[in-house]
Amino acid sequence: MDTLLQLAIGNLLSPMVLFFGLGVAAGWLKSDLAIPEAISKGLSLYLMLAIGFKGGVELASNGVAGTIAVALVLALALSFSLPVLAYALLRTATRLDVPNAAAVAAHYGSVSIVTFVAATGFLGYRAIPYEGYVVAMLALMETPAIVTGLLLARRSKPAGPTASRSPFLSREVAREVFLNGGVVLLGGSFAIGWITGDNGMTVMAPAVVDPFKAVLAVFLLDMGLLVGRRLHDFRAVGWPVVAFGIYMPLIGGMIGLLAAYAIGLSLGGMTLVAVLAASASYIVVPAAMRVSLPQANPAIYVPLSLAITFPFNLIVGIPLYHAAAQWIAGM
Amino acid sequence: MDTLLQLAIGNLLSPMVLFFGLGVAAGWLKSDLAIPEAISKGLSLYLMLAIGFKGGVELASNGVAGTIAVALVLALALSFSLPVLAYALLRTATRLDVPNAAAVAAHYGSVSIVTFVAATGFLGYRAIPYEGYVVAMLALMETPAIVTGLLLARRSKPAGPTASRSPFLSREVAREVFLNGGVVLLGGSFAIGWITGDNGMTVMAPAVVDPFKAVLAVFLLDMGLLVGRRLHDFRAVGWPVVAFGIYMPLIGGMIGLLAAYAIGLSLGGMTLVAVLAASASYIVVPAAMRVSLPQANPAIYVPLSLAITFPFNLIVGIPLYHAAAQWIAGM
Amino acid sequence: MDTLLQLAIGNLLSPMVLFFGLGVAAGWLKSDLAIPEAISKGLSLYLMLAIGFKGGVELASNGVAGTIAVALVLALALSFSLPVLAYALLRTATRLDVPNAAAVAAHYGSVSIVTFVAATGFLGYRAIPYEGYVVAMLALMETPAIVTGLLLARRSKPAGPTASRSPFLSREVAREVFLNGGVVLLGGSFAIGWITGDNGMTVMAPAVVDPFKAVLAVFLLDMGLLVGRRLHDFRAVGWPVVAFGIYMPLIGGMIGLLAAYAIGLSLGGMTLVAVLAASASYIVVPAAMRVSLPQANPAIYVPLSLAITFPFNLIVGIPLYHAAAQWIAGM
Amino acid sequence: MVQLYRKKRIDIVVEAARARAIIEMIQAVGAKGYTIVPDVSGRGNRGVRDEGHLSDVFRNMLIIVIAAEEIANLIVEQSQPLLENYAGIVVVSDVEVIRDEHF
Amino acid sequence: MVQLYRKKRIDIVVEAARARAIIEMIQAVGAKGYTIVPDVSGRGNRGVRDEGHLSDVFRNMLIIVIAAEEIANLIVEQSQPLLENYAGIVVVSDVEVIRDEHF
Amino acid sequence: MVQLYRKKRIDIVVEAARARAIIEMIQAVGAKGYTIVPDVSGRGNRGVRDEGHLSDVFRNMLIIVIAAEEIANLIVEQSQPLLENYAGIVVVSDVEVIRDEHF
Ligand SMILES: Nc1ncnc2c1ncn2[C@@H]1O[C@H](COP(=O)(O)O)[C@@H](O)[C@H]1O
Ligand SMILES: Nc1ncnc2c1ncn2[C@@H]1O[C@H](COP(=O)(O)O)[C@@H](O)[C@H]1O
Ligand SMILES: Nc1ncnc2c1ncn2[C@@H]1O[C@H](COP(=O)(O)O)[C@@H](O)[C@H]1O
Ligand code: NA
Ligand code: NA
Ligand code: NA
Repeated sequence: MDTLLQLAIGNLLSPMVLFFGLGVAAGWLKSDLAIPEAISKGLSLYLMLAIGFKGGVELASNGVAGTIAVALVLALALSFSLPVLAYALLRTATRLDVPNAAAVAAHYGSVSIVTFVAATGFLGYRAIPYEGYVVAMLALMETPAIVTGLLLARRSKPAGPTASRSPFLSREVAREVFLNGGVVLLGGSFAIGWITGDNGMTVMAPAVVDPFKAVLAVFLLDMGLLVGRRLHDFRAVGWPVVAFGIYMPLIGGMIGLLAAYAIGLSLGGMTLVAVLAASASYIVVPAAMRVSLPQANPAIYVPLSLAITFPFNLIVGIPLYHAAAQWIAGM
Repeated sequence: MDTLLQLAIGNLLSPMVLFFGLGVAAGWLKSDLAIPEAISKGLSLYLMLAIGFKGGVELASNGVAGTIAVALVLALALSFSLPVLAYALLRTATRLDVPNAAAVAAHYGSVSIVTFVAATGFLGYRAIPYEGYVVAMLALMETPAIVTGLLLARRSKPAGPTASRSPFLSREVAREVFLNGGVVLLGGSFAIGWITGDNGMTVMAPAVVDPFKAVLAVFLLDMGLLVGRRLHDFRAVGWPVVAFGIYMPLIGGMIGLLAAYAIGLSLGGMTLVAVLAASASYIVVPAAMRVSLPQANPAIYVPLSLAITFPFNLIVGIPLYHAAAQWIAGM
Repeated sequence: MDTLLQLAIGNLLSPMVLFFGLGVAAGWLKSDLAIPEAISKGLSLYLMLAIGFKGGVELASNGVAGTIAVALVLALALSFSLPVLAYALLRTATRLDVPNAAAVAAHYGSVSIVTFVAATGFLGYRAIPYEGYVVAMLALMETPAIVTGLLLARRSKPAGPTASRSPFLSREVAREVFLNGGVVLLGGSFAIGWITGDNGMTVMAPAVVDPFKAVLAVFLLDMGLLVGRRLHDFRAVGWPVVAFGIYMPLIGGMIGLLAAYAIGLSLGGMTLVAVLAASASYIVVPAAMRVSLPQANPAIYVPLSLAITFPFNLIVGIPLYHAAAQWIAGM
Repeated sequence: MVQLYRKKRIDIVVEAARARAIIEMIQAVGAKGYTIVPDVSGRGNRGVRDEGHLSDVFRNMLIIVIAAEEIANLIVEQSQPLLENYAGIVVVSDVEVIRDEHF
Repeated sequence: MVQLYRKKRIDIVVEAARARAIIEMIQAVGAKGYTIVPDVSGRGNRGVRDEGHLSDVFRNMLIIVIAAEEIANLIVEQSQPLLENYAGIVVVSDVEVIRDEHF
Repeated sequence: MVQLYRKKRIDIVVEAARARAIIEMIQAVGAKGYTIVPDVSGRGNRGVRDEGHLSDVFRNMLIIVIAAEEIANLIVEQSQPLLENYAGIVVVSDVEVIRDEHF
């Protein structure tokens, strides 16, 4: 069992985190280093396809245990309920109004795929296995939080005649929730991995396994550039909200950890579920909120989940949740 | 020798076809899953470069047999003549007017590179070898059909004074025919593979061999998205024309198969020539037709070759032509 | 020891140079073959990241010799001083006015990363090792020449009242010089390679080592397309300037070679430093010149370094400098 | 000389998240066509909008409509409630076109 | 104040396959320049045109020309036969520019 | 009917290397916003400009500003020295907008 310090240093000195740091520095200093948007989107699709496919193959080769149904229900429960906690904290500890608090809350019930992928990289580096179906949990956790967020937002009085126009879950948002590109690709690749199993893996491995960590490192460079450019948006967000972006993942992570422990996941699985609960969406939920909760300000929720919670989880959170999982598992 | 059923199921459960199906489903359900256009073009350039290079290296290591010249003449003959048959069928069995029938016919004399590549993937999965120079046949078959299509279109009376303006083969179309990007890349990579042989392969293999099938699977996901979004265009096309999109590949495939058998190709080679004859272009020929036969409606020929013939060949055609090739070879 | 002829032929028949030739031919013939810009930029970022990372790992495993500081000083000295020589030649042998001569001169003090990478491919093909820190020299040589170029341009009288507005090194140019994306990525990857060493290499190798040469070949195809399309810009440049685009790399290459020999670099290192001194920038310096020396005509300096010096170095220069290095090393 | 007909041109710059609603409105009021420049950045009351990366949340679109005056008026009017809470501007100008029946 | 000169602005939205012919015509009638927005989508008489993928068959381009009135008239006239069988619109408006001789 | 206010629209096509300076000027003279079409090609006095690849040296941008007349005049005037030695044109036209205070 590694000490927390060893874990932290090992994480800090991995190419993944270093490339992220390079990106942050370059973005912060306004270097003109930029990865073309198409490449960046392509890399992110690659990560979803690869992580989904590998999860499916893993599930196929290890068989479906009884735990899986429980785990999937847990995932849904976490995504639906975490925003309630987040909302309560935000309304208590910050000055955000109802729509903004609801919108931010929705982000923290959902997940960040890249944080998850970075955590699998962290585990892979240490040869720690995890249950393949955790990937299915990831897919399931992406969107339920959006529904909770919108329900929470209803608490504000609809202002004026236009409010009546937008139904609770418009067709557009429903599509965002159920047919979101990320969810479809992740879930679909998972299913294909499950169906084709090891035969499929023979075909896909040279692309989805071998270069996976290196692609992740390059993607993190790009994430770093984005984060670095948004670091100055901090001030607009306000310190109480920034603080929320740090303690909410800690709280969420611990809840996820205990829940995962309760249903009997392995060390790797516990770490990953903690990461899922701790991480916040910065692609899917912002898009859904912009369409269905336009009163909420994207200049608050995007920098918060992208420029604060994401780096925090990547650098501090992952080794921390893992150390906590080791500690619980070792009890 | 596999039974047709085994072949069909094996094909259906390959990652390639499953990713294609995922794409079709996502596109049909209007998911916002989308692969950036630049990535999609990049993947298609990759497939052409890889298939061309591998064909050239194969030719270099197996030497130039006497058959090759015969095979190349056969390729030209097929591409020039198949549109005549297609045109006759269309004018008999559908209500398409002269320019539209001629435009559609041109597509079926030309080829679909992705269908060809998928067929090589199908063969590779079963470790069935094929003659390297079939790739040269592919390159040669892309464009002659355009010339035949334009000749067939001349049968319609030029209407009005503007008709006289467009010469038969304008400079623009001639360039499309002879210097089309796909043809140049395919032919050029083939030549480079031939020249550099096994030395070249050592350099290129980690990119063009190892991840090839996985890249193909991702590309087919993208093709599926396109097809899924175009599935509703069916109705505009009309059922007699849709039917043509199914029986024409069967007829073309059988002609290709017999011709390949006649010149003595191997089992793999026969399958691939059948696929070439059966498949229809959906990139090169549409672009050429739009420039030189503007009276023909792209909303007919693009969905027909892309949303009907392409999936039919991918899912049903390839295993079917292969089974037929086995049957003929076994006689 | 290979003869010059063998080296030249081996270089000519490598997939890298052949794909470049294919691109030149296709571009020159106005084929519509085109690699999407995002892919092209992505490939170039890949090459910088890979070459930087590998250089850093190499340095980590071989340790820091005393030579390294000397080498870095040499790099700076070459980049600062070569433009002075280039400027003198241009003002003597061509009709370029002060700003144009200064702008062109700046390009030849800087370097072409792709030429450098092609040279490492050339050495790799022959299993000739080189010092990892040559990559750091590359990074250091990119931008000092810009400063010299701007100083040389000061020799022309500022014309009119607007001239006073642009300070010598504007904030924009300073950022271009010090925080240029290429420099940051190259230097950053170098540092990450150095820090993570062999552990890092295990993670990154499947992406940055295995497919490296193949990616380079594809990138050279794209470079060829650009060059081919610009070949006709020759005439606008004028023959005396075109001649400069050939003899300046020969002169620079020899200076680089002797300097590298003087500080005791290996055969591979000497070849690479010669290539650095011989090559001319066609991305970083043009962008900087356009901002800070707008009187100079980009239709002169871009085709000169891109369409003349770059192909010359790629095809003739690299084997030539290597042969010369062998000769000197063998003395 | 070709006969020209007077029409209105409406340029709408709007954040991507709202573009679909605007386009549906344009069609609903009877405009016969529109053109979209899919990827523009900009600055307005709501600050800089140019973060194309990651999501469309900070991206604008430019929608151009040529229409008869009555339809143009409808578009202008109905765009107002749709733009509440969203970044966007609406600009009207006079243009001439050739085929009257086409617009 | 800077002196302004009246010119015509012509916006042509046309399918990509026809753009080359239109641009050749613009130069042939003597316009001194043009600007191209390479990738626009849209809807008109010929239905939705926005399938950028795969081929340019369903893609539009926007071509902008600033020219003196006589040249603008020529462009409008000569664009008509060129647009037969192709998706495309031509829109004319009044603009002012600074350097007269430049256009 | 919605009340419309007369403004000026300024279209500036300029090489990418100069866009930053132009935008800084636009803000300095007090325009409340602008829109950028980031990637246009074209032809003018300085020849064809469409080599997007490799560097921005041969790429244009289109900048659109809606502003009150006085500010528009300032933009036109101050654009002139900034465009010396650079490829670029400035085009002014009349437009109408809804919210007066917004521009
Ligand atoms: N004065 C203006 N001129 C041109 N474009 C503008 C102007 N004001 C706003 N815009 C565009 O409209 C978008 C939304 O503006 P706003 O709602 O004011 O934030 C901005 O991001 C710009 O792209
Ligand atoms: N009324 C309109 N307003 C703006 N753009 C239009 C309009 N009608 C057509 N267009 C554009 O012109 C293209 C061709 O139109 P059409 O020839 O009518 O199909 C369409 O795809 C649109 O991009
Ligand atoms: N007459 C014109 N109409 C439309 N755009 C033009 C015109 N003249 C120039 N441009 C655009 O402005 C850019 C710079 O023009 P110039 O400074 O004349 O080279 C060109 O590359 C075109 O994009
Ligand atoms: Na979460
Ligand atoms: Na065919
Ligand atoms: Na140099």
